[in-house]
Amino acid sequence: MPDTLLDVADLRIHFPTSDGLVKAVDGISFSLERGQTLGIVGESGSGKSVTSLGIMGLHHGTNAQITGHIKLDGEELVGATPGRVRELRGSKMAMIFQDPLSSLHPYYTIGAQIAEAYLVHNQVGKKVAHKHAIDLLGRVGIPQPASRADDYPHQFSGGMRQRAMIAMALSCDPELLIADEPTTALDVTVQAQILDLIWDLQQEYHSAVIIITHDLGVVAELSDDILVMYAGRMAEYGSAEDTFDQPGHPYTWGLLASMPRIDEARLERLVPIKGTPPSLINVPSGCAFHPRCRYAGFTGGRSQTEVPELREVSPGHLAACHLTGDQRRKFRTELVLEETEASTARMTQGEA
Amino acid sequence: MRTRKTIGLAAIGAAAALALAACGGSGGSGGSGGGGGTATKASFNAGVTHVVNPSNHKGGTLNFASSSGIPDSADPGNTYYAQMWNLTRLYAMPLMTYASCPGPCGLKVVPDLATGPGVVSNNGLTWTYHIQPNVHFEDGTLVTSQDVKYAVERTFDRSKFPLGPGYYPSLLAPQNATCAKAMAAGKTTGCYPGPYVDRSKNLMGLNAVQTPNSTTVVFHLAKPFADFNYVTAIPQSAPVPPNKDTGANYQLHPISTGPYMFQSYQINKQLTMVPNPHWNPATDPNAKQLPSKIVLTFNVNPNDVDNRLLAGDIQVDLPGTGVQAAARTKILTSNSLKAQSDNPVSGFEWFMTLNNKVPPMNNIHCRMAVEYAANKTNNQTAYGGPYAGGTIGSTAAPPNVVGQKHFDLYEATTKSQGDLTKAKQQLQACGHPNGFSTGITYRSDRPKEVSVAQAMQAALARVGIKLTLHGFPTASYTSNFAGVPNYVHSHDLGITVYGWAPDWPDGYGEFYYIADGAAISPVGNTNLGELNDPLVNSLLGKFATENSATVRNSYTSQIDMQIMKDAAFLPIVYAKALLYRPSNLTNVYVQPFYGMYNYAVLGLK
Amino acid sequence: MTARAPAPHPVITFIVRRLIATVFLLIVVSMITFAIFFLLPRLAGQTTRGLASQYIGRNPTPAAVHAIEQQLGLDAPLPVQYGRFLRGIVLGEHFNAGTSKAYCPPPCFGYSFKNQQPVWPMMVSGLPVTISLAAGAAILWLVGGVAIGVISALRRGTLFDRFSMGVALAGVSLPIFFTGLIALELFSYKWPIFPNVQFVPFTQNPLLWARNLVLPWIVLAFLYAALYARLTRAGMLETMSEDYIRTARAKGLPERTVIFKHGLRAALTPIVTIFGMDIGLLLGGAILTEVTFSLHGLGLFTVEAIQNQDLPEILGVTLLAAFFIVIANLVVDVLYAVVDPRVRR
Amino acid sequence: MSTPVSTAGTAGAIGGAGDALLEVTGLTKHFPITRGIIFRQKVGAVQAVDQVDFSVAPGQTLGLVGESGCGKTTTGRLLTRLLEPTGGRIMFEGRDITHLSMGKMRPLRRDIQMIFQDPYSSLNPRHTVGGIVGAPLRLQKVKTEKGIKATVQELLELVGLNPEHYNRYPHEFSGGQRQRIGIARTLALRPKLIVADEPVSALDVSIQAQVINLLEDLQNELGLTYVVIAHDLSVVRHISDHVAVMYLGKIVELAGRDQLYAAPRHPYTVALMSAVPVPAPVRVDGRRQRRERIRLSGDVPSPLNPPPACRFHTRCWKAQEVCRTQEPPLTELIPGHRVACHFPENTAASAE
Repeated sequence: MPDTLLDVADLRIHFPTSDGLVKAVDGISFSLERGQTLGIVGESGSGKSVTSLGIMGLHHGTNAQITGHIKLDGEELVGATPGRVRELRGSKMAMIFQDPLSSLHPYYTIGAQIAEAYLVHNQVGKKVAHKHAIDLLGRVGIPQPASRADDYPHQFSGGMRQRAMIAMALSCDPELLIADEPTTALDVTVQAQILDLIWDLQQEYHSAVIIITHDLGVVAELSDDILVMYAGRMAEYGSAEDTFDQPGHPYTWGLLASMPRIDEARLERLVPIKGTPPSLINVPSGCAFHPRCRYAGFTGGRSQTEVPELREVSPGHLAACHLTGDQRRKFRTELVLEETEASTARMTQGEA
Repeated sequence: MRTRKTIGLAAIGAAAALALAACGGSGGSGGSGGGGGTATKASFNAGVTHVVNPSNHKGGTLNFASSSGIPDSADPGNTYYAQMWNLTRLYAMPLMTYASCPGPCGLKVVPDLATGPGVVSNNGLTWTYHIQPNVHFEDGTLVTSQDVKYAVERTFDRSKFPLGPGYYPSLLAPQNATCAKAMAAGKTTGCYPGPYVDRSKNLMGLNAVQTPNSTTVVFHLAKPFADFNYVTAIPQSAPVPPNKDTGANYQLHPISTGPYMFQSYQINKQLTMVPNPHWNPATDPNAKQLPSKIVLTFNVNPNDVDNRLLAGDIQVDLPGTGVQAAARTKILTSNSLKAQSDNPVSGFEWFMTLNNKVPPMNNIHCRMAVEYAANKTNNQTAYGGPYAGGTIGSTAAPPNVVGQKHFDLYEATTKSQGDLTKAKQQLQACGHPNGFSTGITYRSDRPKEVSVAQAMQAALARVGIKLTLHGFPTASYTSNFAGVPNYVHSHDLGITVYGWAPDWPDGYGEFYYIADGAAISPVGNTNLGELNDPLVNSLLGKFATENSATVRNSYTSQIDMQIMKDAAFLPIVYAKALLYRPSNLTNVYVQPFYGMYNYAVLGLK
Repeated sequence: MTARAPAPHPVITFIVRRLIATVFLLIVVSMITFAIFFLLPRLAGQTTRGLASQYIGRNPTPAAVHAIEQQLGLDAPLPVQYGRFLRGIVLGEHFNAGTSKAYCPPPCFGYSFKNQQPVWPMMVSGLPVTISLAAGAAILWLVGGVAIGVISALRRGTLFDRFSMGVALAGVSLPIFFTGLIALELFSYKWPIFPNVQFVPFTQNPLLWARNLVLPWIVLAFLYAALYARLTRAGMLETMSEDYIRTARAKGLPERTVIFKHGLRAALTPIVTIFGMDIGLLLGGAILTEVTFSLHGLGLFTVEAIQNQDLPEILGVTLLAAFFIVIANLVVDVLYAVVDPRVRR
Repeated sequence: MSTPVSTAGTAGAIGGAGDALLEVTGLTKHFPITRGIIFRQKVGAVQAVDQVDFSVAPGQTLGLVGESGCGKTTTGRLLTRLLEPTGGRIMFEGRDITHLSMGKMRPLRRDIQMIFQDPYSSLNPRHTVGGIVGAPLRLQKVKTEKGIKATVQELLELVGLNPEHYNRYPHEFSGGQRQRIGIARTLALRPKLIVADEPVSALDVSIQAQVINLLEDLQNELGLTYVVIAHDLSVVRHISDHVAVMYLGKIVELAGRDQLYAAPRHPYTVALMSAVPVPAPVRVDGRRQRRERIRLSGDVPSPLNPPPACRFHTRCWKAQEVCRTQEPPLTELIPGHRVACHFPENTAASAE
């Protein structure tokens, strides 16, 4: 593994509350090389955002209990002083957020907010910082950056705001860029522009990118590797190709089957996952997914309450599921057939 | 016109103890503020009968405070409050004034600016006063009879000076025939309009007052009026120099003839007085010039007034209506504090009128039923009990009216809870054996009157009389409701809660406006029970020409008795107030006519 | 996206429009007030005669009532009276019949029935007291309240937070006449640290001015500081959970910068609004404080006016209060536009 | 699948107005913009919806799709008469309801109902589920055979909620369940037409599928007619029989679902579809590749001052002079497929 930038091992982030211990992140491990993109996929409450904030050290000041390891370029961040993490934040690692409007301060100009990020990590004057900000705005594709730098966030359109956020994140040439649902609040055509921008900038800076999203389409377009999270745990981790072509976890199957798709006419009837995501205070015993899994009975002889370990389903492709390889192949085939049947059934009904 | 209105009241005075003391004590020695009265050491009610801490020590700042502003005006020509009549003696010398002495002696009028009482001639139509020739204004100018005439002229301008009494325009001879005719019709066409309008036109002046020389003032009356010395004892007769008169703004700096003069005055905030260098003690035996400064602070939080009083920061509570409940408890429960307090009769009487015109109360037996059924103890409690409220009353006049005698026709003091048996007998006689319904009016912004109305409602219910409560705001009580007979009749308002203090302490001053049939008027009525008893009317008429004190006193008690026989009044209390006198205050005593400490003679240790 | 409007500058347009609206608003307020005090009594059956006789000593003779009616112009139709009132504000007004007139110079807010004085100078003389009281208290409560609120928000759940919020609750709940009397009893009588609370003009003796106002300031400020502490705390808690605070932290800004530059700045915006409103509405608090401490400002003036049912005084003080409220609102709106760029349009 | 339905409202309406449950002609909504110091003058108008024609046959679903600001939500509010149209005509069951007064509209509110996007904010947190779902019945004073409670419980069962939960409060439910509550409330009055504004966009992927299936099942069971407003082209594809694509207040393309997705004609539709990320990674030699897509530049212009003639010409790669001067009418290029473009795409290819 050459050039590993980020190495996360057995990361756990727990929050004690009056209702009980919330295990928002419970044993996450992955690594990321420079120039590579990791997509983290999951539904709300799966712990994907908590993970990213944990890497950025943004749980400081809350009652979060963080264990495990986060090594950024070999430097351990878990247990590092808040001051040190703050120095790295914004310079070596940067982050952009879902809603660019609420993520920008409404009272300061775009230029000032970008310059501020540059000033805090570099010994330069305000003028230099402002010029740098204009420069960055130009780089992320804002027309007339010199005058737009003096605008306030509300004077920007949604796409431009996200560009400005990206410019801010890039102000100190970070080696790691975390994008948390960067396009969820945007229209499709604008989303395409932003995804292109992130792609281009990654090529240019050779930085490592973590993209966090619930949209399987977005991760498929951008990611080299994909990590599927469920209830704070890893469900599946592997290359994008493996994950989409031979998904190893019934949860991933469910996600793919329940998604309406624009490119395929085959899914006339969606196959939803039954039930709802679990509360993190009361995570189901054993495999957290088992109440919603139609194959929950097949534990390969293991106890119902045993938490399935991450196992290789193919080289470099991990899934946390009790199913054996054969069972997996069999059920997957059945599922695809069922989807087709469901479609057919509906068509028949519709004509009747 | 009479009465000083409202709470400020507190007039007269002598306590019950006083009434026992024989009249005519030290007689003529009106000037003896400090020396004349008997001195005594501090004890409860000592100030009612004696001068406490007599002293002629000069210096110090005398501090007054009031929880409101000056209730009407600091202009002696435009004030109707006892506290102001008392206070103005510090800067104004009317022709006559009340003798500065405690006890019954203080109910006498004595010459002040005048050299003697008015001399009557021309069948009682002409009153002549001579004024002291060597009294000066604060600027050194000599006071002349012209200045007195001018002061009287001012009172004719009712739009500038609406607040003072209106005796001169109604008693003095009309300016001319047109005016005489107009006055008969209740109008003022052709009458003297006051100096401001008049002097700008033709300088004709007020014909009814003549000044044959600089020390003589002659008043020509329309009809004889034997009480005229009392009228000239009202501060309105204090001289005003015409060239210093600033109309409505004169209140900001009245030109002093008394021991003190205004240094600064901000309405509703503060008044500071300093010694008048041109005042001569020899010409003004009724006042003293002891403190080197007098400061009056207005609109002080009522509880704060008491706190400051007890702490010695201030010496006098200007209105003289007594301390608040909190301080009252403190004083009455401490022997040392109680010894520094007095509980005089204020001169006010609180009562209810029982209407003579509203059925079935037009039947005397129904009125008597109310008299008997009322619970006088509860009524007294409604007014604050024996110390803050007063003594239960049984007569129409309070004890500090000269000539008043004690009697009790309806067992007010003997069966103070009420006599239900007799009440029922009267109801029987009235033809309503099971009771009747009527309304009671009171001032809804006065908690005491609200309480007494409720007490009456409960008391009368015991004999089946149903009272409905009708509260009205003080400001429009007589102008729009209780004082408008048409309104009273159409709303069946048989009982009216009211109070009265006379403009001077005799039967005429006490009764004319509240009991004479001639005083009933369609708006702003003060004879609220609409009593029109020929005997009462004729006795009141005789006051005008009767000069014998003995006869006048007998009129007073006869009228009082007749009113009560008519069951026209239901007395509540002879009002009392608990006054506190700080130990460093000298020459302190209750001036009986004002019912509060005499402000003209106070000094500091 | 803002419409980049052509001239005039939007903020100026905004201010001009608000100023014009303010004038209209004041006229409407004056009409309503005028109607309440002069029209309603008539509708309720009060006669002009009855009204006039309230301003005379007892037992008014018809002649005296008539004289008052004429002096005050009560016999004229109401619109005429209102017109006179407005004209008086601009041009001044002559009162009284005959040639010797009481002149009430502009701005003439009427002529007090009871005190026989023009209303305006009497109100003006109370202004320094009320302004001194308000200004001192405002500074005290703003600084104190915001500071406590910020600390409470940042140390949520600590002893300090619970204690100060408990005190704040008490402050919001306790009426001024209660806290005021307690303060007087304790610090003016029992331990005379601040004896003899009396107003001394600032120009006369600044030290005494401040010393004598300390108790009223504290009492008045206590009420508001409590409110502001709670507001600031709530505002800070809300702001500190905003996305842009997370962004600021993600930039690597020091925590102090995050709190003060990004957090407090935004949390203060609603405080500024409320502060402006409170300044305008302060007369209410000033009344209680001035009554409690016997300070002769506008508050006591108002009480006196109401006690005497002196309509011109009540009308004048109502208008003045409305004026302050409207002006305060205007200032707040302008401030808001300065503080929050989103409002500038 | 389904039989073709009438697609456009005007002269070309297939089958005549009598067949359509809802028919909209020339529907227009302008929001005035005022300016001025004292007297506010109207200086312009946001042309939120401009001359929109369509119709929906009973039992069918029309999808309205477009980016933010295209006027789709305004159109929905006009249909339910939450907004007063500036111009045009709305016919419901052959009756002109364009300018019906509130009072006359009231009985029609039973027939036309709306589902909102945010299941959190559209339910009153202080009312029980029973109260919320039963409210329309009480408001409209509907007589129910078995009483309101039984009716409400039936409705809850119909949308897949436990009828026992009648007395619970909204906060006790998950997002998907809340949207079901919203749907149950909508169904209480047995409406004929439901306008659903972004019914699933606030929901997690796995829950989206459940709600989409529910909507489809209810349509089959109760014969409902839907107008579904959504920005997600995949969702619209799944749920609609016909799809109208809107851009800056205008319908630019209107066709049967399969026709449209198979061969979009308007360049904007083409760009929109190509911008949607597809959950199928593109790999060449094991390295991720950027998917080919049409990249639109810039933002959507302001509806306050829309470009003249063809509103899309400022961003269209095919735009020529005529596009700037002449507005292309919405014409039926092939039966059942209307496009407003001078230079439509996919013309040579046959549509299926």
